[in-house]
Amino acid sequence: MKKLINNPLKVADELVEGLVEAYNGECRHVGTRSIVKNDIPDGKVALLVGGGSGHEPIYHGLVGRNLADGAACGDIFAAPPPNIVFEATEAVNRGKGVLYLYGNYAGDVLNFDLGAELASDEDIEVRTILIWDDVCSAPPTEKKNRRGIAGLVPIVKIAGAASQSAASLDELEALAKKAVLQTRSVGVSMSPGSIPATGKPTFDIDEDKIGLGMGIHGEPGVGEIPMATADDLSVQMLDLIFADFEKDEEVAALAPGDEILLFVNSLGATTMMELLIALRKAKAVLVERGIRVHDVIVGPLVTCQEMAGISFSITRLDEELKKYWEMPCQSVCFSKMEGRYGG
Amino acid sequence: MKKLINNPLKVADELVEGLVEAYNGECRHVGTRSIVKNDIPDGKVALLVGGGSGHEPIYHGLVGRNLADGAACGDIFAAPPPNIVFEATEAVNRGKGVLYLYGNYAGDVLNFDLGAELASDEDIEVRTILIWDDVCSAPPTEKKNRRGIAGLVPIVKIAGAASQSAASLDELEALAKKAVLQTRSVGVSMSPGSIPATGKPTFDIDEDKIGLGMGIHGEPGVGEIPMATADDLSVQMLDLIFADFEKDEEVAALAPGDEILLFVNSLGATTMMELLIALRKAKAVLVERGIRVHDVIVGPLVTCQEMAGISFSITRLDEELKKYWEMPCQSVCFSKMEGRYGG
Amino acid sequence: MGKASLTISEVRDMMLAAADKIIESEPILTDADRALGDGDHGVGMERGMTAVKEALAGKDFPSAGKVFVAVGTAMMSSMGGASGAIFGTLFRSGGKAVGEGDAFTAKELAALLREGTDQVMARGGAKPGDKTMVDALVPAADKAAEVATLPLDEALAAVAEAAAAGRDASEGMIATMGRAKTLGENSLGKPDAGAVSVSIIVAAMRDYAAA
Amino acid sequence: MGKASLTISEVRDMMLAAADKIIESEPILTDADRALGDGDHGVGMERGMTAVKEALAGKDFPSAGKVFVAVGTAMMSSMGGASGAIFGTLFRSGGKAVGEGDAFTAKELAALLREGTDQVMARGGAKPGDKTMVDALVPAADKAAEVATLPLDEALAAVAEAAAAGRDASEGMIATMGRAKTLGENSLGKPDAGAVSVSIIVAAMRDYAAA
Ligand SMILES: Nc1ncnc2c1ncn2[C@@H]1O[C@H](COP(=O)(O)OP(=O)(O)O)[C@@H](O)[C@H]1O
Ligand SMILES: Nc1ncnc2c1ncn2[C@@H]1O[C@H](COP(=O)(O)OP(=O)(O)O)[C@@H](O)[C@H]1O
Ligand SMILES: [Mg+2]
Ligand SMILES: [Mg+2]
Ligand SMILES: [Mg+2]
Ligand SMILES: [Mg+2]
Repeated sequence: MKKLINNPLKVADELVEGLVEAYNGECRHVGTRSIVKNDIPDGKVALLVGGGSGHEPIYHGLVGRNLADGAACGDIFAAPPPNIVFEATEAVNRGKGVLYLYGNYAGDVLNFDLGAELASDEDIEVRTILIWDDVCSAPPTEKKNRRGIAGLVPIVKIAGAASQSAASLDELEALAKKAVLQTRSVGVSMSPGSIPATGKPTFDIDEDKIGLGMGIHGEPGVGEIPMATADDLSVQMLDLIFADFEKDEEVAALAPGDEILLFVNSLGATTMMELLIALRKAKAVLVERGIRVHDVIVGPLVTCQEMAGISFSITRLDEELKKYWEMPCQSVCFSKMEGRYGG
Repeated sequence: MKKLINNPLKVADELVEGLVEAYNGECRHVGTRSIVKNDIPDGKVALLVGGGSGHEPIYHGLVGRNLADGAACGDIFAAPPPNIVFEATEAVNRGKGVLYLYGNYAGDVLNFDLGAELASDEDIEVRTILIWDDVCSAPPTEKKNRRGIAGLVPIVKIAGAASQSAASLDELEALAKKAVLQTRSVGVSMSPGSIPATGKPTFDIDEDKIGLGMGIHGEPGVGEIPMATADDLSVQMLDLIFADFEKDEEVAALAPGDEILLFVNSLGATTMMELLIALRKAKAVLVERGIRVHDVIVGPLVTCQEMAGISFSITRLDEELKKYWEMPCQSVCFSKMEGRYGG
Repeated sequence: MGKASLTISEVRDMMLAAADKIIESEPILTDADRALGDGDHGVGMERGMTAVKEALAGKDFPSAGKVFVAVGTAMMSSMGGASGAIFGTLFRSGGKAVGEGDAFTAKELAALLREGTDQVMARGGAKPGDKTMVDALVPAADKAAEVATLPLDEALAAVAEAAAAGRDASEGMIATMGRAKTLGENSLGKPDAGAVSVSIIVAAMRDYAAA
Repeated sequence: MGKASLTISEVRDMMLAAADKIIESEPILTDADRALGDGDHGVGMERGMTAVKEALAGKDFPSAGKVFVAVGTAMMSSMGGASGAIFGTLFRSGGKAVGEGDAFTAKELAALLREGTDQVMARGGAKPGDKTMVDALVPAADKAAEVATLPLDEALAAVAEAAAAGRDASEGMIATMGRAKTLGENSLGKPDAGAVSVSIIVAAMRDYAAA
């Protein structure tokens, strides 16, 4: 693995420094390794994201206009330590409290909770909404054991837009909770990423196998299946999402007429060409089922280095979520104009 | 190479179909393999891009609001045949003529020229501006031998914005020409992409070497150099760009106070992490030289399947180019709000 | 047992045989273009020749020339890339020069190659020595002019030899056109992919006429 | 020649030795976490122990307990990940329980491990049998309570043995916490990475006290 880096042990620090340069004045470096917007208005309910580095452009690439106010950045694949969470919390807080919105991983929960304790010592109110969109990581009755994967992109987009006008932390928390509840993802992987500091692959998989339901670090899901065509696999992935909406007693099944966002994500090395080929089939399946695809996101946004694989995420929209989706937004990796992408 | 595809010989057709689905109503499929916006106003000077597929999200992903009106899509790494160019030309034409804006490759020139002949049979006026930003492909005195690489992204962005209000084909042509004249790129590659139909790597390179100045298919540039750190390589790449502005008698040398766009591109497998680490150094070098980085683009936009490598592109801005840069735009791969990315 | 001249349907069958030969040779062409270009020539020629087969198989044509025009049109509109435009030009212009007769002799062969080659050079700007398919085409066209009065099978044998020699000569050239041009001296020692294609097509034509 | 008790600066040196041992063991820890987790445990521990060395080397501490608190703070604020929070909690809570004395005996060792382990379980929610470092910590803490009146070197020998046995026992467990939990039965047969780290640290403490 020839990587374009300097010191393998400094990649997380250097990439965040680079990210600040990419933001070119919109954001600044705070504390040990956080990135925070410069123009957070007084009295705004703040939105903080974060997690391990190495999954770029998330999580820290989702800071921006009508997006997150800041991100607490961990080292490669490691949750940010509590002090980093606290430094970011302090920097984004404008007196109305801070919503933590991040993927449900043991390390993140432990460290963000410790960070929140430090913040509460300084009288900063913090709430936490965990993202657990990966349907292959636990059954619907055990959502607290589910991982957060690519579904965080539409969720953060919507919460970021809502945070611009949220009257209170309660209001933003409720909205984020709703977006999480309506978002489900399935990922698959064909080959591993590597750990920059060691060059080692993050997992092993046979040449003729695909990990169905795999997490973004290579955590197992449904199991290994024989290598399949893009069409076959797209159908299988959507079936898992449909089945989950169906089984989950907290939400209605996906039904004809429902409006959704569809997000087709690359885990790294999988090309846009492949994403588009998978998207072609996914769209056909959704149309056939009478689901209305309100808008589409496609690209390598939630990655694990040069891991090959894709994920589908579906967020069911109501009028409120749609309103926030349609607001424009801008960050180094994810921007849109007012309205839908599609005409 | 495990690729998520269906029929290896149908990837170009299927990815364009997927792209149309990604545009979700904004664009439609035209003729054999073109994609065209639905809402091109009457009397608009049209902008057509195109080229071989396999480099997604370009070229066809740059169709969109305030961007290109359509794209003629070739098969993998192959210029679109004349009939496809013609079909796209006819579909975007609104009576004010069509500007072809594409990368300078023999195959593209031959086929777009043949397409233009077919268009002129139908009394459609066509002009062509070639993009030749790769400074490592020929000296400044032989620009007609230079390849077009990642610099096409800022150029198409700016031309697309200008095309919204261009009074005539002449006006748009002159503007695009200026954007081309002020844009220079250098690419490097660490490892090849593969041809989807054969699975073969597009070129070979030693494990401890980098191709300096390589084109987006692996065409040689300055030569192979030993694997280097991100910082070293970033300095070398920028030096080549600075030297080229200096040597080129058609443009002024880059001087303190000049305002530029900086685009850091991944050729595919190179991660956003690496792009950001390279960007960190590039920005430092530019600041040290007194160059004002007006805005930054970063991401995998001009790729060659899972090729590993990056490119830097610099576009020097004047007030006119800056005005068009700052307009919002939207496509499946490249969107921005009004103004700069950076605050 | 060779053929001194071909009927229209034999011309069609000869080009179908050439199409099969190229499709079979995809790996060779891929490797040639990998070495010096972007590696897509084999797949492109396969795509073009698959379109040629669709355009020719089971069809009747009013003249030998029209068969070649159909070959060129199929290649030009299906392949893309430099070689799609170049082979399209070769067979479309060459086919028009063959004229509306119903026999294909060494004279028509000479017309096909001369006009086709001239138009390729006009369109693409490549001269002999630039390490393109022109380096196989020009010797083939020259030889065809020389042998224009021989029986077709004998003429094609001589022309195929000239094309093969041109392909071999391209190994010693430095590329100045197309994607290989930036290789400079590194392009030495390998034949041009398009020249390989030309030599395969002409050899298949020879084999058809010889049988 | 073993040590029945340690001075404050010996405690510091013992933890520096443990830090070196972990840094040396990075590949082992990486492999353990690659098998069951996301493969970053080795690098994370290396980062944590590098911070520990910076925090301890050449520094004087007012008490043995404060050395452990400094170890925990360095790990917690440099590592991140599950193990940063867990090891941070272990040494910070455990260090506070060691108290402000200037001798570190088997009694202080028992307090360190008991309180540290309890707080780790409270913070992380893992119970014995969940295949986490708790499976090395609980037997180590239990054994330390049993041997709290022995000389420190002897006590550490027994505790290190218990930690190693706990690590080995984790091989037969099915992961229910952390990233390995989705492996289910596939997690059988391999030790938990955090348990490996715990056993390496305790073994290094034993070796220091034995010397
Ligand atoms: N200007 C030209 N004139 C004649 N032949 C050319 C020219 N440019 C390229 N070629 C031929 O095309 C071949 C490459 O074809 P192909 O790989 O299909 O197209 P591309 O270069 O677009 O990838 C070269 O080997 C060469 O023989
Ligand atoms: N809830 C928990 N309680 C105790 N230890 C835990 C818990 N979750 C994880 N661990 C320990 O952390 C180790 C993994 O650490 P590390 O790889 O550094 O963090 P991460 O899981 O965030 O990548 C596991 O092997 C396990 O021993
Ligand atoms: Mg981790
Ligand atoms: Mg090509
Ligand atoms: Mg080629
Ligand atoms: Mg881990």
